[in-house]
Amino acid sequence: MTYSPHTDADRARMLDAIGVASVDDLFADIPASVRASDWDLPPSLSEQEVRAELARLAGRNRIPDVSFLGAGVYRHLIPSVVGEVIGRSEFATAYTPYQPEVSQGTLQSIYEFQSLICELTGMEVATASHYDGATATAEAALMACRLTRRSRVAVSAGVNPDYRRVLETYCSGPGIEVVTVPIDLADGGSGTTSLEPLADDVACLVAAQPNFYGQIEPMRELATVAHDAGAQLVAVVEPTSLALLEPPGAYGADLVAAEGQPLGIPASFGGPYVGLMAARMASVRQMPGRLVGATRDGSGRKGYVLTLQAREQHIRREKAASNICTNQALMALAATAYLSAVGPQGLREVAELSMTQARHLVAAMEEAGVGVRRFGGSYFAEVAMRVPDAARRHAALAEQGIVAGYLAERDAPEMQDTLVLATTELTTDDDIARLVSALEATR
Amino acid sequence: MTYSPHTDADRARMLDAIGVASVDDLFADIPASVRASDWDLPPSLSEQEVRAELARLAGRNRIPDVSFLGAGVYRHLIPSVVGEVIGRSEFATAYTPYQPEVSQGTLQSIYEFQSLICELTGMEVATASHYDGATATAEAALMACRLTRRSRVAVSAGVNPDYRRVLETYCSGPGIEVVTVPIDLADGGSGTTSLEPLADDVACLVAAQPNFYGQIEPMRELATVAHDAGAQLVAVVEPTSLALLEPPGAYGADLVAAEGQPLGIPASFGGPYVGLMAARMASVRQMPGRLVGATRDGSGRKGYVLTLQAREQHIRREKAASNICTNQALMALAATAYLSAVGPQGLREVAELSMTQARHLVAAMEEAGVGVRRFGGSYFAEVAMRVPDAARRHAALAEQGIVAGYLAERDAPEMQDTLVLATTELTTDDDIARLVSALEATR
Amino acid sequence: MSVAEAPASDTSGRGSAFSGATGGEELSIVEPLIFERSRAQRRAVRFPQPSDRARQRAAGQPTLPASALRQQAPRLPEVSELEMLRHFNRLAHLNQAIDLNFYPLGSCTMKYNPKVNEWSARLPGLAESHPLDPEGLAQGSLELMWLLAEQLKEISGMAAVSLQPAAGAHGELTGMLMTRAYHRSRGEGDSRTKVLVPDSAHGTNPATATMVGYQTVTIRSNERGGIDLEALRSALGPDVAALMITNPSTLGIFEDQIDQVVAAVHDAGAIAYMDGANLNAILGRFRPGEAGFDVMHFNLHKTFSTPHGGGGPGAGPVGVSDKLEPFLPSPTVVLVEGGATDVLRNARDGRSTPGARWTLDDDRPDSIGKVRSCYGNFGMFVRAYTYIRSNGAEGLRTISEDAVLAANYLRVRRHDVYDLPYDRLSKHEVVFSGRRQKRQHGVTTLDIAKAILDHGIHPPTMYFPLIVEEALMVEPTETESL
Amino acid sequence: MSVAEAPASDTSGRGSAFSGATGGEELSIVEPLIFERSRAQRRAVRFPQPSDRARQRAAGQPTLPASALRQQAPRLPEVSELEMLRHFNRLAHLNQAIDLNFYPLGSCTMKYNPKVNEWSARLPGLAESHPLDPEGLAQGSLELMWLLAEQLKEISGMAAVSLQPAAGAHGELTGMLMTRAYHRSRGEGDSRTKVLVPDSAHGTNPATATMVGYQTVTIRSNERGGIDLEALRSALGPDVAALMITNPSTLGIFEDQIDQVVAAVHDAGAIAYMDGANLNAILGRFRPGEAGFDVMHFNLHKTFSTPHGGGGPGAGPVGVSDKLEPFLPSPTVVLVEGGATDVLRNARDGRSTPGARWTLDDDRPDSIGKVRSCYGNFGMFVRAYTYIRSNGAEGLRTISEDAVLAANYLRVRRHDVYDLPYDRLSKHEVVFSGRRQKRQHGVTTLDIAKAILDHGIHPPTMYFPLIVEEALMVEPTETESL
Ligand SMILES: Cc1ncc(COP(=O)(O)O)c(C=O)c1O
Ligand SMILES: Cc1ncc(COP(=O)(O)O)c(C=O)c1O
Repeated sequence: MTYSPHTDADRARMLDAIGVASVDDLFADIPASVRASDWDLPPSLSEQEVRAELARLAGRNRIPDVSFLGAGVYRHLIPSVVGEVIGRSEFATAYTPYQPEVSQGTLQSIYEFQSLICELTGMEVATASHYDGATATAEAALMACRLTRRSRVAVSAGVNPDYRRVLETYCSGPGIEVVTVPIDLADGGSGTTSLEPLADDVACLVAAQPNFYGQIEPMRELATVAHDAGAQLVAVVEPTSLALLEPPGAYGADLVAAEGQPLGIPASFGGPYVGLMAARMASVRQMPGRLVGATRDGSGRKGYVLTLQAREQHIRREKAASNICTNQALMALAATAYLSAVGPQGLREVAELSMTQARHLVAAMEEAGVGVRRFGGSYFAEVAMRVPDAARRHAALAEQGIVAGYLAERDAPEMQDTLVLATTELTTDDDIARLVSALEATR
Repeated sequence: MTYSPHTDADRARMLDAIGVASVDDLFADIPASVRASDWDLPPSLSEQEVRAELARLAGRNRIPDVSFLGAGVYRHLIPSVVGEVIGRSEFATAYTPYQPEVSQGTLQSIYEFQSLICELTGMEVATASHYDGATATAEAALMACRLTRRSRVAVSAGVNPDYRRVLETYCSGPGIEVVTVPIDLADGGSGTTSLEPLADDVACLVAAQPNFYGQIEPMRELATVAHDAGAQLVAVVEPTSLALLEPPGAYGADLVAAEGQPLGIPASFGGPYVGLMAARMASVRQMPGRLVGATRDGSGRKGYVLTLQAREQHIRREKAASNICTNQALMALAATAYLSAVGPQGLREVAELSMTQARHLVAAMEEAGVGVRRFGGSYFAEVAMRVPDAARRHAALAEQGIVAGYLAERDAPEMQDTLVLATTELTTDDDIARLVSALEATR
Repeated sequence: MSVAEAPASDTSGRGSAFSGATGGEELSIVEPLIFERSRAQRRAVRFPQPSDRARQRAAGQPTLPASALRQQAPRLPEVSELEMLRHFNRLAHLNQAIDLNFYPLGSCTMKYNPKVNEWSARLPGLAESHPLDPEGLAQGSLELMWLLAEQLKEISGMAAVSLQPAAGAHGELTGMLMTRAYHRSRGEGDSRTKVLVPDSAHGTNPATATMVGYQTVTIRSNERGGIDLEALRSALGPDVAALMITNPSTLGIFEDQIDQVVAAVHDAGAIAYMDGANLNAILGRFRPGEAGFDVMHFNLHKTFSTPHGGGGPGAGPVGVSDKLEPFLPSPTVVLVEGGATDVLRNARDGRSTPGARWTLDDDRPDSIGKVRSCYGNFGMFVRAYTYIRSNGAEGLRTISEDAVLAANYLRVRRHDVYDLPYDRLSKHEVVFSGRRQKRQHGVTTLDIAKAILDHGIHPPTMYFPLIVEEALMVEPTETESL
Repeated sequence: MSVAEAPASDTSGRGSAFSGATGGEELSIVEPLIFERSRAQRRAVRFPQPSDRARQRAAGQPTLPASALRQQAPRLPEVSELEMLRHFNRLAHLNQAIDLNFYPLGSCTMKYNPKVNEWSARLPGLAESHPLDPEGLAQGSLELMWLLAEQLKEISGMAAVSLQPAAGAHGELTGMLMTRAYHRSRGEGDSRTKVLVPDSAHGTNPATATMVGYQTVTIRSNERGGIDLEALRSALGPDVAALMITNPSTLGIFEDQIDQVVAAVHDAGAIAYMDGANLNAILGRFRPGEAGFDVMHFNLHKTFSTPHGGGGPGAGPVGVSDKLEPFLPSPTVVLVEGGATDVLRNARDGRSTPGARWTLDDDRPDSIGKVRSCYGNFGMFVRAYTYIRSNGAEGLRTISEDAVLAANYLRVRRHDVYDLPYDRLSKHEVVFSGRRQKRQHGVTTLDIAKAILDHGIHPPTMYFPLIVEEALMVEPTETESL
């Protein structure tokens, strides 16, 4: 089956109007030498069959009963009302709002998205939107290079390893070198980024707050380190933490990048998510991606349009700030709906409850003697715990449907026997009790 | 929590405007002697907590892996597009379309619903809508009494037992006597309604096509039996079967009642469903329930309005044809969307595939020696099978998550050791194989 | 659009439906009928073919007798999935709805229908549960129904509740059938033939009385909008089966002599029925059971906020006092293993009770029988249960406080503009009269409604209750902001 | 509304957002900003309080350092759930969308997005699956990705596919990074610095070249709208890294010298990149891999019909020939236990293969690395897989046939009205020119678009491709009926 409405009579009518005998004639422009040979694809399925097939695949995944896995993707409540908003087909089945007369819904909601991200980050301008937190980070670093006209990027080892890999790949394009600024990974150490001075040819310092291990970084000091070298500070942040943590705009960040997934977007095995980016107004002309602005129409009514398009590929082509075109608009709408639904008080409750449960978890693990904090200092809602024989126990618990966080040695060999455990407002006391007793049982 | 938007400041402002000191003053009109004492209800829950509680309850049900249960409620495919339509909040959060200017969506869709039901049934006018098939049947019988000015109702024992019980209850109101017309339940018998003449004070004969045991009734003959007694024929039909079976309008039915659940509505433990009713135009003024008509507005544009409201309780009060007010409009929309999505060809495919699988099932059971058809004659997509020790085996299979249809002796003691098994287009060959081997294993 | 009453004969699109598409000349937002979009052979949803094995095995079995076959396929529309969807989406855009704007339709409690309720109703464990599944597979559904009934008992003060009725009017029917069964059980079935109904009552009340074979006697209201106690007392007698009273009334007024009303009814040996459609105003403030009512119905879809669906579905559970309990519709959900207190405490904490078991009790010899197939509009129970648990004990009280605040606020704010025939405390709604506007300016309530429409707001209920001239019945509910 | 370019400085509502609600005097359909609906203390969604036990245990743990705390809460809107919902519902009503009407935006393949795809994407087993879950818990996700990649290989004739890129442009970036890695591996990394791009190309092509550090050289089109072979040949040389060609092109034309184009590129030692955005026209008719392309991207959201979401998400998988395979982004999904043929056959029949196991292979030393976190826009893979399985081998061919039929039908039907700069067979779309209208009547393409708007239809793409004066680019797709 297809979703084509055409009956054979319709097809005959069209062929007739076109003046060809058969549909094959419409493909006569494909040179014979390169015409497709037959393919081997499965036959069509009716709706009930295709649903059975997808249910089969979904059933081959096992959603853990208890999970402390975060590492950049967090299981938060997605209020039902958020699903209702992004499920509306007027949003879902429209495209890029080039035509403002018939796209005010999309345009205004993007404008609100930008405003919300500015509020959260304390920055002056936010784009809408990037593929994910990793590419937003990479594009922010490239932007810093354009702004400073430098071509080295320093990145803290406390930034999500996936982001660092993407940054490497993006930088390899224009031949920008990426240097890693270490963090103190020693057992009992600070778990935060080194404050050593940077070389003065560095375009930016990329650092994460909280960092990959959940640790609170001294962002103000890192800003000074960056600025002393004439570099920009790119702050990679976790959006729910900004209910409590100082906004990057206040501690001197020049650019902000973030993964928007925690704001009402399901884990969905890695995407679609939404990358957030914010900057100072002075840098706006070097920003990659879409921007919507408020304006007035001929009769003075307020309206919204795509603005500053002269940065974009469809106008500037090879001189564009980025090649990004299709982005993650519907996911930006999810974040907009989420932030509107939870409000300042709700976001604070999310952050506080997530933090409380992280501390509850640490206390419970330490009490039971199944793990101790690896670092000093403070943390947000994810925490690195030293757990003897972590790899084996992590695997054993997975068999029982319990995911004991992220195994740190996957990316950092010096982090053996360390689990990075995330909590959110959905983490129950019971989850913590089950994890602890499962760890006890595998001692 | 509540969904109230009012802050304490809002409340103070309202109290102030009203000129009272506290909200308690607004309840001063409740006599002290009857003021509510304290109640014992659980505390409020946040969205995540209430979802956990509902997930708990849903988890306490077990949806069978394999089910041949029908008995009036059928598990058909509900195309995704049907869910999309009835999920639109412009339909879901509107109410009775008293105000046509802001209700054309609801009104036109009801008009289409009525037209579709007329098409399916071959009748001239259809209402929108009744609580379910049982109450539609009862209201149709009462209507027949009004039309014939008689006060006895004859009902075939082949009508769904639940419908017969509801009919009894409704008839007990105005003191109408219900007499049962037997069906031939003998092993190897016809399984259809007796063609004995009816007494001449009977207002109507209520008979089902197919009947509760899936058997095809001689509706034309039953119409003659009814008409010979000056009575009306109330045909109770299953809507998907009307893709293939003669429409009641063609065999002389005066009134039609049906359960609309098979048309895109989930089983949902018994409701909400939608009752269908159709009649001849000559009887329209005695019809209970809502009707929408086409009209033109002042400037000649087509539009739709509630019509013939002088039958209804809000106009006629104690002289109304029924007390029905809120009905099952959104479920009528589901049926409208369903019939539009499947079309004549799709409905035919549903009916044919359901029938084929019923026959496949019978053959497989007979081949394996686990059951034989109880009746002669033909059947639609539900079939009465004689299975030794049926009650024990039905219970044993249920433990394994296999529901072996409906145990006929629940309602008809003479039907011991009989399972009534339903198939639909969702019944797979594998389902049949699993049922047969489970029955074999419990021999 | 201003519309006249439609010609009675055109209630089906069959006549014109297949005469071809409407011409493309005239541009308008009007959406053609789905039939007009039809084209032969066009398809949306398809189904699989039977397997060869199924076909072979089926071959030996009886087909349908030729005499039972239809001659012509039903002329359902033939459209693509996209055409079908666009059609209904465009129709949707022609509706006003709570989710778009203020919808103060009086007597209908058009408040916000929380989306989490929809989430619950769609849980496959509930939505796919067959009503006749063996009880061992359906304990979750049964527990939910039992819990909801317990909550409704606690909210209303009634001794027992049946969830079976599908709407308010259906609850009325159920209640009045029980009333008759009760009188019959006492040998007064034939002597008590009248039902008293105040003149402000909703049309379903007298219509229900008729359906049960009773004669309606209308009781006039007094000048304060309450029931005229003298008129009531003189109408009461050994021929009266029941009084059906709506409280708060359709005037938005609490019957402040309710204690005397119930006493008078009981003195006459009649049944006191409360139409609980307007419960939204009195949660936690007044419990009909405590005030002596024998039977009442809930409009679950109103008070407990299930979406009204353009005219339904709803749910109309009935609550009864001990004296009517034996007559409740059958079956009822009963807890047969485990203690009620344990179950309630555990459910409060979100836990199942080990060993608890429910069954459907269909062995109720005095029952009026069934009023609906299965057990009622279960999907609405799921939503109402979600709503009650979300709001909780305190939240339910706040609902009524805020609904009453809003109605009174509207009353005082619009007091200067419209006449207020009964200028008393409002409960869920306030009923204005447009008589002054009509007399002084020739502006009718209908004209006012059309003007309200132009603001994108759904007009209030009009010309009801019948005892108010040019009535405008405004129910703001607790979910509209200032 | 006719709008001017917005002032650059106002891209955030912060300035005015909290200055209070817009006055009620002026009636208009314009919806205020969500910030303007805000009122202090108003709430929608709430969260639970931590338990006493959690609070006690947490008490001994470090809090956040005061220096890291924010001084003022972010000024997010404070609205009720109903206000929030109405706001977005009303905004939705200001949009045009495929689900409402014809949306022939050229180059965007705005076809019907089947609702069953959404059903699939919402299956909890998929939607709630964490990307870093242990592989043993995620075999369903891995199998789905593997199957989809196999299908894309079969459709395109490419040797290997990576699903990682999040959109078409991201696929281009990935492809060009691989191109560079390839040349580097041959010691030509520094010498090949140019990328050839036809003048009809989409802006993302040259922009991509720049992001990879290449210099763009524009190749002019010939008078038939194809690439000028002479110009191409003379531009090719040892300094050229690749040709990026869109086929069918943005003119809706199939490059009928494609065999010679690819040969010329290969002769020069360069990489042949195909922008597959317009694959919707050639399914089953042309496979880039068979024609010798080294790398291509798919616009999954276009050809395989995932909803465009007002500007995304999309997905831009890349297919490569064997020679580029080592450079694909890491990780890739590999089947490590069980045979591919078995798995494909079983999946065709809706069955799992006992013992089959997939893993994420991240040990790819020549890989360009990661271009995105995790594995790509998985939710789009679910939809595309559903779509491919629904349509099947035959259906996919029909898609292209009907899409091409529709485009050619439009071409001949509007031929008299508009100029057709390249009057040849159309593929997915047809590009008209409004130059005649402009010259003769002073009516610009923009004016025409506005007139189309008045019919409730979304206008075609305008003023693109750049080489057509007053271009009107119409892509009807296969899902619009006559
Ligand atoms: C006071 C009153 N009683 C009864 C009813 C009937 O309820 P339902 O429409 O649910 O049948 C209504 C409904 O509007 C009502 O307002
Ligand atoms: C021809 C062509 N190439 C590339 C792209 C870029 O794809 P995306 O928007 O998915 O990044 C587009 C998108 O419109 C296109 O039409």
